[in-house]
Amino acid sequence: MSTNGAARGNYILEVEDLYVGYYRDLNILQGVHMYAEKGKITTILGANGVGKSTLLKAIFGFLRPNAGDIRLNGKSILDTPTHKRITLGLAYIPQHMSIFRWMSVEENILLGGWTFRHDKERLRRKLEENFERFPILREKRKQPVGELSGGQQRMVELARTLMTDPEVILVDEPTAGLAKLLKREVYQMLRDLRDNEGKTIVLVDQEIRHALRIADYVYILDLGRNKTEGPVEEIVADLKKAFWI
Amino acid sequence: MKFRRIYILWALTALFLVGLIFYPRLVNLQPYWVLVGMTALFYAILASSWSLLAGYTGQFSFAHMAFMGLGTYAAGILIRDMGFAPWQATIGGVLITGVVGLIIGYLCLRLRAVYLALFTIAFAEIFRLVVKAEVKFTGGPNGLELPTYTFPGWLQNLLRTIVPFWDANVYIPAYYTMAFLFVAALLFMFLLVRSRFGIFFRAVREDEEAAAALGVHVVNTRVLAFVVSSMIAGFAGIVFHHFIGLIVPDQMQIGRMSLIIAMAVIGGSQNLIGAALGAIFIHFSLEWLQQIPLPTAVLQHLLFLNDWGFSVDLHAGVLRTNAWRMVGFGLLLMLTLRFWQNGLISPIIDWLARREAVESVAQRFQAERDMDAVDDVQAIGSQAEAGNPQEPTS
Amino acid sequence: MKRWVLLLAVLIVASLVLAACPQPTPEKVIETVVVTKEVEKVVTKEVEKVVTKEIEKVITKEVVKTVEVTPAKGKCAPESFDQLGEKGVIKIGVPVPLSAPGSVTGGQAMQIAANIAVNHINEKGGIMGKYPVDVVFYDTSGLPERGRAGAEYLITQECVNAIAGEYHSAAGVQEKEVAHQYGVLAVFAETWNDKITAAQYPEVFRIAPASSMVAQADAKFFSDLGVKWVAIVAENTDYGVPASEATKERLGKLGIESEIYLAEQGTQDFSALVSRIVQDVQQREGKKGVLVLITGETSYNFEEQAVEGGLAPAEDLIFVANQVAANHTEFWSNVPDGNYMAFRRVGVVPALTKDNPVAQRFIEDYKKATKDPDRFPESYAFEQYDALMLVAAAIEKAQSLKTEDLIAAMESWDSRENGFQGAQGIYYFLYGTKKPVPKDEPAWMWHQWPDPAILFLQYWQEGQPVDNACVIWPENYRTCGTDYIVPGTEPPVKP
Amino acid sequence: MWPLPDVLLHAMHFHMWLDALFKFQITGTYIVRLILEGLLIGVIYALMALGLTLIFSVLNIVSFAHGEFYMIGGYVVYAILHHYKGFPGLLAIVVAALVTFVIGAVFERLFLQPMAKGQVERPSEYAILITFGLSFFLQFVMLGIMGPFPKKAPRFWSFPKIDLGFIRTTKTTLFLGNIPLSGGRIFAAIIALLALAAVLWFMYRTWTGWALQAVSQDRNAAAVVGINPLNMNTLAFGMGAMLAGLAGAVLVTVFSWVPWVGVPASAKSFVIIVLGGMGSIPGSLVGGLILGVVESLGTGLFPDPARAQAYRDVFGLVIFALVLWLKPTGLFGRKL
Repeated sequence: MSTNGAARGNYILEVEDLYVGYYRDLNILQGVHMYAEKGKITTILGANGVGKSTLLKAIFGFLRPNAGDIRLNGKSILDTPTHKRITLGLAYIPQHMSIFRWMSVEENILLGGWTFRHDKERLRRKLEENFERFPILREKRKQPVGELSGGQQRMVELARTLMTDPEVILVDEPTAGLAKLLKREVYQMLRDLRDNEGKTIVLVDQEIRHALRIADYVYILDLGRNKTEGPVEEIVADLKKAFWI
Repeated sequence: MKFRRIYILWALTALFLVGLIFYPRLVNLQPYWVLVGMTALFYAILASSWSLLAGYTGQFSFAHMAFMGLGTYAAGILIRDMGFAPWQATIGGVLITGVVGLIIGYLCLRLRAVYLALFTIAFAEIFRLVVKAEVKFTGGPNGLELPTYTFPGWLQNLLRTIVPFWDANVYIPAYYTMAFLFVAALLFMFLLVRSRFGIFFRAVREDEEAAAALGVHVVNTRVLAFVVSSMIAGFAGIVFHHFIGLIVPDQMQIGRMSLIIAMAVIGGSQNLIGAALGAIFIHFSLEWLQQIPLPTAVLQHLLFLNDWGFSVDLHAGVLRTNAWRMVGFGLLLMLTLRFWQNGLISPIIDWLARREAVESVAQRFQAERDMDAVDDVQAIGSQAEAGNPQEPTS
Repeated sequence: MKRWVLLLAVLIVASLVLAACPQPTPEKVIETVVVTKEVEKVVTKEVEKVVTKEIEKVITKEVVKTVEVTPAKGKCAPESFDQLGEKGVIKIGVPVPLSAPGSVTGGQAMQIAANIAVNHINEKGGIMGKYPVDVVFYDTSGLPERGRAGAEYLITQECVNAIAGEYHSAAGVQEKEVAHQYGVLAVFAETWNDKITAAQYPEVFRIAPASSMVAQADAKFFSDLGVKWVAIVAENTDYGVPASEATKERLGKLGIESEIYLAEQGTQDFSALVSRIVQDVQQREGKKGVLVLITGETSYNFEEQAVEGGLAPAEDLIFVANQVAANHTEFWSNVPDGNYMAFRRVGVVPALTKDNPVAQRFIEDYKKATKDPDRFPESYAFEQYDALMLVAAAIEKAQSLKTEDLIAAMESWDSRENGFQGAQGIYYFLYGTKKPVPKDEPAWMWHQWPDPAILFLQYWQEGQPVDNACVIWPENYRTCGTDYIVPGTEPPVKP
Repeated sequence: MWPLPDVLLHAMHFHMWLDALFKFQITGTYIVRLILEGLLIGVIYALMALGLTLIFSVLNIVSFAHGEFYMIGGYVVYAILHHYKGFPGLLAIVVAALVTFVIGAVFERLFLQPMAKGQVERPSEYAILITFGLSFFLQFVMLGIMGPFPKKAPRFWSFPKIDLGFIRTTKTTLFLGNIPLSGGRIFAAIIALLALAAVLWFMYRTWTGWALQAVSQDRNAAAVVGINPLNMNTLAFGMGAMLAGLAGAVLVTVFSWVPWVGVPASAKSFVIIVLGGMGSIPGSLVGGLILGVVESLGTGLFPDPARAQAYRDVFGLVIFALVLWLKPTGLFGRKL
């Protein structure tokens, strides 16, 4: 267990000694730390209910920590309200599909640019970028999102998230409830984001195989505390030892 | 022997019962105040039976007054058209209320809290309008007359010996009948919520599916609460209006219903006794607050408001507060809801009645519920402001 | 389980305490009662001579009566002027509706009128020059239960010597019972229900018309104008339903067909009802009539929507608006196209108050009090004022505060010549305790003022003040030379 | 023996129903007239219900105080026109809309925001009771301020004289053939249509409208894209109140105004939103028109004339109860 991971290099998102809970005396996370390196996929693994999602919610501001610090680019963001955090270059894709079912694809994606809605030029440019990234969405731009398939809905969600050009994307179990074929597609999208656009991704997942395949650095949580961490190769080696995979 | 808070509660209960019994004496047998007391008890029964429905099972019925009227009209029509004696009609009226309550209860089963509120408003209004329109059958807006009860001779004599001032004025028998009904109804509801059913009620309210999984028959439990509380309302209405002699459809207006709700909420809708005490408190306050004596200097200043289009109603050094007293209660209702959700009276009762073991279980239960609540999508969305740390809500 | 035992114990103890509570000591009252005059006939038979000797003997018996002395406050009104206390204030109770569901409009107008009456009485120092009057209002909300409570409160708490007022029959019917029970004089101002006086309680008087009287007048009006069919639009209240039925019945007796249309009180939208009436009207032959028995502003709503919906007054359609049409400022701002509407007015019209100084003074003060120079007092305001003036006059006449004396004083006004001059006219009561209602008169004539003016007026110009409107019926009050101003024409001047 | 048949006869009045049925002739013009009248008033109902729909879809609560905003809107116009003679009527309507917006928004901030922040136990029950309390409070405040006398604002608009044969007007009435339509209502309906169009444009064509839609469809996701849901709550409640106030403001010249005028109005709004499907904008439009027509036809065709108008409100409420019971999602389900 290494507590001075801060020495490792160029960190964009730093979480230190975090205590978070839904109830004042009952902390789900008890002194968790997490550091995400720029341009890398940092994956957080752990069993059900150890607080992985809680960590992401805390980072994005849905929950306020009782203690600890969260820094983005070296600055604490604890006092920034949730809906302002997106302007700091942070983005969040929740576990449940978070799209606007009755609005069209185009409107959904445009809403991603809510924070710079008065900048018509930039909106148009980003929309165009997204349609190039996901050509299928251009075809269905006028359709209500509710009518699309699950994978396409994730695509819309991702496109919307990318409107703001976030530096860090927090992704919470992106493939929960998706068909097997689609899962591969989604992970490919995440990989592309890192490789082609240099995004920093914090990925929380249950799908260990897929997640490890694209991860760069791995944290494993156990009951609200850090258990192990390390570059993906080390972790895979450890896991192989432990589980014979 | 160690002093326990519960003793205070018992002392207060005894004091209240003694006060209830001696009330006509306390007000010097003045017919007006005896009548006010009787009416207060009537509202207390309605408020506490409404709290059985709303506070215990979470069904917000706005048709409580309508059920009260339904029973009374049924009894009145049984007497008028079928030649029933008043006491027979009372039983008949209560049974009819029960049957209609059963039907409405079943119809409303699948409805969420808001839809149920809307449905019961619709039912209450339809019933009131129909009663008003069917002049030939119900007497329409003129109301339906009901004969007063006559006690059998032996009972009359017995009551006379127990209550020496039985014949002092016509409202004394009415008051004691109502008081008896009040105690009986509260006792009955109290026993009901302390029994197995009480736990069912709460379970259904907190989480229907979980309750069903535990083997609670959700349908029957909800309907039972609906029927019981409607029947109690009907019973109270029948008895009260037999003594008053007349029921008019305006008695069932939504405005009257909102008064009952205000009474229950300010007293504490989670607690039968709290709701009843709230009703008594509010009814007496409303009577007292009809006019407020103010210093003449203040009154003179108030009169200037009339030039600005206000209607300040003054007479002989007294401010008439017909509208403004209700404004006060409306404000009290909203503040109570916002800051003391359990009402103003019931927390005191709870504090007195609470024992250590119960307390910790309740707290843990609360904690678990709060966690669930936060996972809820809505709660998450609303955390967006992230201004405040999650406050414990207990 | 223990707590239930405790609770039961508490209950038992409480009832025992109650049973043992200081019972009112039965007082032994020794009364000397003259039971009878026993006449003892002693017949002595003497030879050839019968002598009858009557001996009168007064037998005195001691009767021990157990009188329950309870501290109950019954009627507590002072029975004589000495009991009035230092200030010598005579209290009169005024039950009026001041909150929903009662007609607050009526209640407040009556409150204003009552205050004016008090000022007028107290200006000269009060009754008999030294006993000022104070009125005690009670808000009855127009509900029977509140009416009952109100009468109880006024009689037993405020110790009023009389009750004068009330707007709603529903409450009034209950109040009359309480007044009778305690034996307190009650003068009802605006309760039309026949039952109020039909019960024939000695304490109860009424200066408003009984609804049967109004219905009779309506029917006569239509019959005199040769109408063949009448649409009666009534509000669904304790006033509208019986009134519409009574009118229908009386119209039937005069050979006129009619149809009742009830509307929920406070209805705003009458469009469908208007269409329906238009449809019915078009199917009838001959002269038609529309009678509006909706009170208050709701009637303006109906009247305006009727005109807009094509149910306007015409040569063969006589449109009788509700009596609130007499408040011409409100009428014209709400029903701008209501010219040629007729309306019934119970109570006086301005033209009839010109020679009456009492009325003039009241009208002036009423306009001042309502801060509305155009507001002619409504009939209930007149009645409330007069009810209080009547009570005051009765006390003055009786020189006593005893109810029996007051009733006697009221009944002493027994004919028009021998009546009491009020703002509305001369008050008198034909039948009462001394002169029972004859068989051929309806029971409600008991203590009933027999001639409240029931007039029919008609506007003919838009924005016309009510003072200019023509009285078209009955003939003896007529101010223009016609019984109906055909729409589009000017009325001929009265010859 | 119990006189049971008597009771039944009493209850049903069969003879009266049958009598009336045979006496009454129904013509085509009559039906058309009833339907037109129903549509006219239905547009205004729709405006009122649209506000309730908006509140429901964004805040997920039913406001029981909706009718009171309607009442306040009317009173504001009345007070302005009464105190400042010659004040332009349309401007008064705008002021009324602003006033109701502010009252609604302030109430939302003070009493509903704690609920959205999760500081309140049992939020759904709290929402019912707190809005009910608000309705109680506002009614009596206005009773205290305005007094109980009915008020009616003067009409500030009249028809130009037109005569085109089929269409002709008098000062107050528009005649289509021989069907008269009330001028005041036509004016109110035109304003209502303009307001409806404005709201639709706002909801579907502006960023704030999209944000409102977004919050109503997924609060969580709205927060993720940077929309502050709490502000949207306030805006939605304020707008909902404003729409009700607007309906009141245009109707105060048609109907007379008392402090409890909002009670039937809110009952009608409930009927409409349940009929159209809770939270559906097209649903509330269609629901409003349906309710208007049903009430009109019901009153016009009810067999017994004496009770036709008395039952007017019942027709809507019966539909309401049936829809709630049989198809709680309404005609349009949930779609904004």
